[in-house]
Amino acid sequence: MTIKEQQDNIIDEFSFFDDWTEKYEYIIQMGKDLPLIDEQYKKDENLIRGCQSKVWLHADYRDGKLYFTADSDAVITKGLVSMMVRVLSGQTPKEIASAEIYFIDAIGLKSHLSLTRSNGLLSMLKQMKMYGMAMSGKM
Amino acid sequence: MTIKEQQDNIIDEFSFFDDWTEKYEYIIQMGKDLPLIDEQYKKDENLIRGCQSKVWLHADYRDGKLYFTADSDAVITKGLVSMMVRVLSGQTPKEIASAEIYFIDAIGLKSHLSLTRSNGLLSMLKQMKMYGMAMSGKM
Amino acid sequence: MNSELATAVILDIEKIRKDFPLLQTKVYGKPLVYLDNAATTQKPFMVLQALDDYYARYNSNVHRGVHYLSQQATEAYEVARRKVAAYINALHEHEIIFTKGTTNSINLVASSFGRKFLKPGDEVLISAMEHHSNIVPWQMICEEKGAILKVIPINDQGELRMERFDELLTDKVKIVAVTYVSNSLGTVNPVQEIIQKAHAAGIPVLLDCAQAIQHIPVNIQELDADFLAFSGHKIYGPTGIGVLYGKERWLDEMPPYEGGGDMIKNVTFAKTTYNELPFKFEAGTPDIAGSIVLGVAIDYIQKTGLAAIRQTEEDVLNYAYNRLAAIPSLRFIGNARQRSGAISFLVGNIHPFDMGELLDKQSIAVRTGHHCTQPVMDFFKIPGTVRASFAFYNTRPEVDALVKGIEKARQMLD
Amino acid sequence: MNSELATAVILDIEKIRKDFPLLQTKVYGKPLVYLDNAATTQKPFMVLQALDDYYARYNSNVHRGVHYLSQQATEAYEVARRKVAAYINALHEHEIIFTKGTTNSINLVASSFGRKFLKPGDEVLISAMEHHSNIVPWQMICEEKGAILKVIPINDQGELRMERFDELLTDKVKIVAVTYVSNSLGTVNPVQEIIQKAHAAGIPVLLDCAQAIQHIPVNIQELDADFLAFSGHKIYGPTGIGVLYGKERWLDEMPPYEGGGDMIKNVTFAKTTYNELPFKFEAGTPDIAGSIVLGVAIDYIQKTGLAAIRQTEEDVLNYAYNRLAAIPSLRFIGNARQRSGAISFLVGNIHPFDMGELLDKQSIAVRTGHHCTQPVMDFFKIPGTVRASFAFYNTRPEVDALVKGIEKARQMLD
Ligand SMILES: Cc1ncc(COP(=O)(O)O)c(C=O)c1O
Ligand SMILES: Cc1ncc(COP(=O)(O)O)c(C=O)c1O
Repeated sequence: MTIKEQQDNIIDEFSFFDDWTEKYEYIIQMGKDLPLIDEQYKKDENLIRGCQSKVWLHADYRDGKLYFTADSDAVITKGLVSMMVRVLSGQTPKEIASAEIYFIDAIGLKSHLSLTRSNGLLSMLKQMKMYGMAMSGKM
Repeated sequence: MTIKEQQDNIIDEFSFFDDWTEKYEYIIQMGKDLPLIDEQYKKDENLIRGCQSKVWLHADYRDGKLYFTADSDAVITKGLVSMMVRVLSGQTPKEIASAEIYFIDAIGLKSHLSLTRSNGLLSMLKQMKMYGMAMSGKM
Repeated sequence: MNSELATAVILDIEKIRKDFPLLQTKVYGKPLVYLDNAATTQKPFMVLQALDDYYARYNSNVHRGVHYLSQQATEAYEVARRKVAAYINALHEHEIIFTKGTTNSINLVASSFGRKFLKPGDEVLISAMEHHSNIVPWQMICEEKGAILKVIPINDQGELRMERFDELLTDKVKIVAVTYVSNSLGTVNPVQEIIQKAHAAGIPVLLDCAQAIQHIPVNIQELDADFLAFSGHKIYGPTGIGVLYGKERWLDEMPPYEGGGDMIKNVTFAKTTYNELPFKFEAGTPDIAGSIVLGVAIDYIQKTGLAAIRQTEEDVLNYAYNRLAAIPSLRFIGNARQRSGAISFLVGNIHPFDMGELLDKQSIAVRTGHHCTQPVMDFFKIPGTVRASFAFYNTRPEVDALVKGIEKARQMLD
Repeated sequence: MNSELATAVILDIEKIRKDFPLLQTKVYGKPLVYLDNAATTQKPFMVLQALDDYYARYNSNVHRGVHYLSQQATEAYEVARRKVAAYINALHEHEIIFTKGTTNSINLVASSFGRKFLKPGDEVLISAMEHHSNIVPWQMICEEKGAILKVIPINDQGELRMERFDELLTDKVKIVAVTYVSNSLGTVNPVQEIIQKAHAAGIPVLLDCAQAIQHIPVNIQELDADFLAFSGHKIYGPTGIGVLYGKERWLDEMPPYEGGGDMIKNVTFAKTTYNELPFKFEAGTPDIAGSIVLGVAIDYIQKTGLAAIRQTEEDVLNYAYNRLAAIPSLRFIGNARQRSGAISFLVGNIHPFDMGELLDKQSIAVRTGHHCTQPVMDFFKIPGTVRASFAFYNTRPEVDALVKGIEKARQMLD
């Protein structure tokens, strides 16, 4: 699936929710479901410090593709992080580097990618794109 | 004449003027009439530097009274300076130190004694009162 | 919390709320519950009107103008200074310096006092509950001057450990800089005692009043603090304006902070002489509108009555404290005997950011995070807190909404 | 004066004037003739409305808030930064720092750049026509660092002596700081040439654009200046807000100026790390309303068109110059070939203060005095000048009123 298809799927899933409660409960569930990152990678060098919540991000490069695992100390952020991983993980560096991420906005969580810098999600996206750029030799 | 009487006289004189032009022409005339200060006293130590115009002030103490001479480089200020000298010169230090100067305000030239500090008149008044205080041993 | 003011009348809050246009706002279709007053306060209509009035009727540059508008603006600007002086009962008007805000005021003192009085090995004494704005400026000047920053620790209640203060107050200390009220813990510090002890040792004290000036009567001559800083936007006035009060004797001795128009008497390339107070510390065109309108915000407070404001706030604060205390697994961060303005808490293992977001969705505005007091968070080993902070326009039903909102968020997150 | 813009259309001034509430004011019962625009400009209705709108609808502290209002305010604040960046065509948004005004911007650079790059014996090169705000900050840092302030002299026309500039531009010079347009003489300086020559020698240039930004299109990438400073209140925006543009590479290298909230990444008592640009230089709660509304003032200019504004101003300025030149015994102070905004003059032996006062009584607002450029007054050996300064809302009949007013004052004073 392309990055675009992944995002459109998520937007589809969210279109079934009637109110913010259901939407957030879903995100929270996603946040709780799985530890997204191997404990050994949950170290300071993988830490992306936002103003409010922490995000850990680990990248693996295999067969021309980037695979991400991640985690956060805030559960809503973690839910969003897991969606971000779902969208970008397993894509080529080039696609990641040039990806336009619109699903956060579309599902009504714009502030997480806005200038308020109140959590680590924006920084995480930047970091993912950095990996993408680095690996596709664009930097 | 007391300081109060001198001020009331000036206010009386000004009450005859119908418009600002006549009033200012009178002040300008007073400003032009006489060199108010002996050239030898027009030196830096007697200079009161306002933000806009300069004022020179010289004080003589004789027979328990203070006598002022003064000058300014701006003619309207000079007119006001000459009125200020008329009001305060020849009075006792004590009376000068405690004098309430209201005629400038009453004849509609309030800004010259206000916080705009745009000329030397306010500083001159302060300096005159300083002399008064110094001489009446109040300081 | 305090009860000394039991005599003052509680305000008619519904009437008061009509004075504040923003409080009528809806967020996500529901009435806004604004509990972020420690970050910034809302403005009464009088303040908006005064801003408009200034720009529509007498906007002009101050101090150097002979023309009518300039005189009007200058007069209004200096009247504002007098209002501030009267509000804190300063001895002299020229002890009031208009700045950009608390941060700017403290930087001015740290830089200017520090440059004049700090030598290598000297100490600056602050506390563990200071806002970054009362930490970083001192770190910067200490580093420059080779001086050392010392810190009065806090206890588990979030109170200053005064026995440690006594020990730290050696003759190496050149200035004490502490906050009157903590913005993240709500603690009211024993500033009277701090000032008395510091003065007994000949040491001046700066009070950060950013969270005090809108809640507690501050009489600077009684308190006898040497410097005092606050922000206009936290006291119902505009953003971009603040106040530094400094005792004449210190301000006279201190070198100017910034150079430019208005702060000089005479400029030549060979030698520049500085203007007298307060202008020596007000370089450049000041925030004329901001200063005038801060004066109007103070008028509003005076009209309403600070005693009544305080009583009203105590009432809602006590109510909030008691209702929050009843929420299972809620723990307060900061539990000082003397509290003002803010209540910080955490619920179970819920991340404050998650709580804040779910409260926001219920149109309740609280602040989450470290509140620019990271060392406090480090002390309590927490990532941040949820902070509800109150003004006299907050109501008991708003507290009820907060409690209900927390319960809902807890159910969703647990 | 300039004529390169002859293609732009002259604005319909009567229509424009309706946008400015203050221009409808009467002074002493007569319509105000406001010719003090170099001191501060009047504000269009849009600006007043945006101020009101901010405080009534979304006033909130920025950057750290999760709640709706805080996000709105933050968004609007950052949009304002983008508008400023676009207005001067900055490469990066984060090269725009919001300050209190030109004076504050220049002090920031003098202090922060100076602390990092100035050593004893180094030189700072300014000009003889600088505003005190571009003199005193450099005097202060030079004194602190043992550096030397050098001055490009002016000629009798009030123009920079560029041959002397070439000589003064030695490799001792660490920074050149000059004004684009002189506020007391109206001279437009050859800043392109200055920047090119300085850069050829590897020396950065600060441009004081306080009197340029509202009159002349400034494309920072073309000009290639390293720093640029201006004030909101001189460009139809509010008091208390200003801008510093700095090239990323310099801002990155410079230490922070003030410490406090928002400018840090991490604070412990042991070590504090600073935030990235632009926040590193924006300590404390910024002037949120001021910044947003400065953005709206820029919208107003963009909507009106800077080319049309300039053309309109040139027209009234030329007309004023010619009419004033015809007044017997009037002499211009500053007679540069390139002029913008202001005309300074003296009439016979009349003290400028006397002239200013009698013009004020005729409801004509001009500025008199040294205009914070004392060295210029010393050069011309005069106590000050009378300065009429123009905006695009000034009309030819206003110029006629000025000329008539001068004539009347001359008769009274002579
Ligand atoms: C050329 C110039 N530079 C600097 C300034 C200082 O601007 P502000 O007072 O807004 O800081 C002015 C304003 O008078 C100016 O004209
Ligand atoms: C205790 C305290 N000090 C200082 C500040 C800084 O104030 P400002 O950001 O208005 O400069 C604040 C504001 O959050 C505060 O609460």
